[in-house]
Amino acid sequence: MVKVKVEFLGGLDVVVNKVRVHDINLMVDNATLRDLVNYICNDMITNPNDIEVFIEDESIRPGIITLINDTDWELEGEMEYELEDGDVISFTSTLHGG
Amino acid sequence: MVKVKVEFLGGLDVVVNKVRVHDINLMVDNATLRDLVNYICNDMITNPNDIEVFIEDESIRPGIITLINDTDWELEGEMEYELEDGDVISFTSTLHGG
Amino acid sequence: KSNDEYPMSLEEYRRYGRQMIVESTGGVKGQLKLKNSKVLVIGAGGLGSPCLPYLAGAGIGQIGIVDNDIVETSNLHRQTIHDSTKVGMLKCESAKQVLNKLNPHVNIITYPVRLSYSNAFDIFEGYDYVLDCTDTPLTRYLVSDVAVNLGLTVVSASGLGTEGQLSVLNFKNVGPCYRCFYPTPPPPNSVSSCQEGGVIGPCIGLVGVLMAVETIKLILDVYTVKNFQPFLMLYSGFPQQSLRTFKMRGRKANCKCCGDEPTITQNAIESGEINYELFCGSRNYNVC
Amino acid sequence: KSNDEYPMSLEEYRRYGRQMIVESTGGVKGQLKLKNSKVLVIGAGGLGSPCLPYLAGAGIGQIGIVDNDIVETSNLHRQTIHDSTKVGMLKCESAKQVLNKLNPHVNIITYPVRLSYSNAFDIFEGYDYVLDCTDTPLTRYLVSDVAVNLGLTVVSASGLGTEGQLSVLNFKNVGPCYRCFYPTPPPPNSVSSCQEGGVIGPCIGLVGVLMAVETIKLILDVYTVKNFQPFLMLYSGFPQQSLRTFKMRGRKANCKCCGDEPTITQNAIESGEINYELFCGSRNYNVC
Ligand SMILES: [Zn+2]
Ligand SMILES: [Zn+2]
Repeated sequence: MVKVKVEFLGGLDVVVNKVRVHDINLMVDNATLRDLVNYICNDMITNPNDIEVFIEDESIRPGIITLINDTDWELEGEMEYELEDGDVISFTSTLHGG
Repeated sequence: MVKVKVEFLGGLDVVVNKVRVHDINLMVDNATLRDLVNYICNDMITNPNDIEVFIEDESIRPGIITLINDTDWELEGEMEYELEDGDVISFTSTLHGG
Repeated sequence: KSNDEYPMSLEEYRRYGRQMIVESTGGVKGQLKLKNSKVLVIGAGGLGSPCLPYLAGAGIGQIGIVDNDIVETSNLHRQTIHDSTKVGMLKCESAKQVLNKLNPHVNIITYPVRLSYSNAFDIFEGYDYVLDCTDTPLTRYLVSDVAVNLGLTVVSASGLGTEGQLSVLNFKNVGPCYRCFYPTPPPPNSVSSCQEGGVIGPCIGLVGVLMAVETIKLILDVYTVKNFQPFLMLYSGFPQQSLRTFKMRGRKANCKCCGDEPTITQNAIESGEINYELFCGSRNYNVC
Repeated sequence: KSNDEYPMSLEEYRRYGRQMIVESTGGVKGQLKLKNSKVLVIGAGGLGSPCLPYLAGAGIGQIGIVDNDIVETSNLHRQTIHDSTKVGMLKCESAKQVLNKLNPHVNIITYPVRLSYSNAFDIFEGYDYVLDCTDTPLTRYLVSDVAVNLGLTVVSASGLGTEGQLSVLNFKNVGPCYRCFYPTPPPPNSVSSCQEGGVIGPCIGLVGVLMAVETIKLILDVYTVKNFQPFLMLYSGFPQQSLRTFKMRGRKANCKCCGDEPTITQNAIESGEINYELFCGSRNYNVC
């Protein structure tokens, strides 16, 4: 089991009942970010139509920045990153208004 | 020994050669904030005339806010607070410009 | 033009539509809170310059501006509500001209006086919120003391160089006041005002915009007695921009102004019994 | 009026004195860097409104403004550089009038055109920095692509609702570009612009002021090739104001624009080979 904090920023909280910050206990051994993303799709996103706002072609949708402890997930191994207790995983959609 | 980070903000870095953030290893057993303040006065402030910018009547000068891990020192025991490894101690003078 | 059934004009709906559709504003209900609010801004300088247009733009019903200073060329790098054609004009009048053109629905009232123990109560009376955009400890104590006595919440901010600070004081008469944070005034020669210290325009400007956001949140009841936590925000512009929020002490029972046995009462202030000049030292602070 | 021996007029020393005495500006040397800089601001809306006066106030030598939109009443709650008397006027001209009055030492050049693949190179040429204050992914890709091809550093920001984002792109031709962050554009219907999404004036305004601070820091060489770390800042206004800085990926070797084998060249862009409309979908984005 791993305890992580998950944040949905930049308006992305629409897919999870407008709650921006969630404390998650993931009941998976050696859980990776992929396990967390699966959990979000299966257990957190209530409206199935919203899954495509979050996922495209089995990865995070283009335009969403994923952060592991405030660091770009590209620098941390992306989907294969192994979660640790206390990690903060943030998803933020890219804003375009000016 | 305890390892803490000390910050001088709001222009208070003038008393420590304009360096805002310092990593300090305090060679004292059960060190308190008072020990750190003594260390700052004795070993960090290079110009003795600057001590009165930082200290008045054996306490932190009025107008300086002291923070222990981003929390007002009043909520944490002030000078008697026992330092722990990794603590961030911040001193900020109060600004008045508008 | 507006009544209970149609609380705003069509022009107002068009003007405020983009902010009314933001969920956190509460739509029409929130817009009416803004329209029915009266906000007093003390100082039309580096903090007031960016703050005032956002307050007026948002549709706050009445905005008072206290400032007896005149526009100087050396202000203009940071006090961008004014301009070179206004040099020599009272800052409060210069700001009023700009705000009247920006949003004619807002009632702008100017007070071209220096805030003092003898005029502060008359000026504050009738306002819902006070914004402290001044630059001397003397005035900061006075603003807080008068606000506590009148039960007003204060948004207090300051800045110098590349840094700034912000706090909400006397929140709904339960949050700490300026004297809770600073029971003893600083020795006069330790205080640097922007007159001498220098300041980067957008750094003090950013803090002024932070004030506008806090004021709108107060009016929209985003903060409640239940969720409000005393805080001090610290902005740094250089070398990296950062905004930190420190958790601060609550209201102090022994505070001379907001505590259980206050001595800094309206009567004590207005009679001149509380000597602010003496209290903060004789150094000449200039508003900037 | 100014020569090598007296690089600025007395009026300029008086005007910029308070910022020149801030140590991080580097005094006269820093002021001359500002005076000799040319900054192009694309969009005089919610971000450009607070950013432009601070750039002009600071004494940047030349500021270009690209915007073919006209002022509407519904803009005024957040686009506070304009006002109700300017409704119907081009935003770039409205902004120019304000900036000329604020600081006559700054050369303001307006481009009342919609930025496109065919005019962007001509407009960008000669500027040192580009500020992306636009509001569509299409324009954001175009601004970044053209800047990379011309070797310009971009300050790119955006905002919606109560939030905003900021990044410095293509820093001195070593930092990542917009395509390094977003190699694949978002599906069009996932993008919300302020036309429909709503925005709180001072929240987008705060991000515009962040841009001004970053621009001044770039000009003053606070960032160097050695110390620059790619970042994305995220501002939230509600419920608590916060500013977070995320550490981002560096320049990507396989980036189609700034990578080792770029296909998005000036020729490919100007010939219309890179179809921005198709690339970002056909949805009609309005600048706001
Ligand atoms: Zn108090
Ligand atoms: Zn790239």
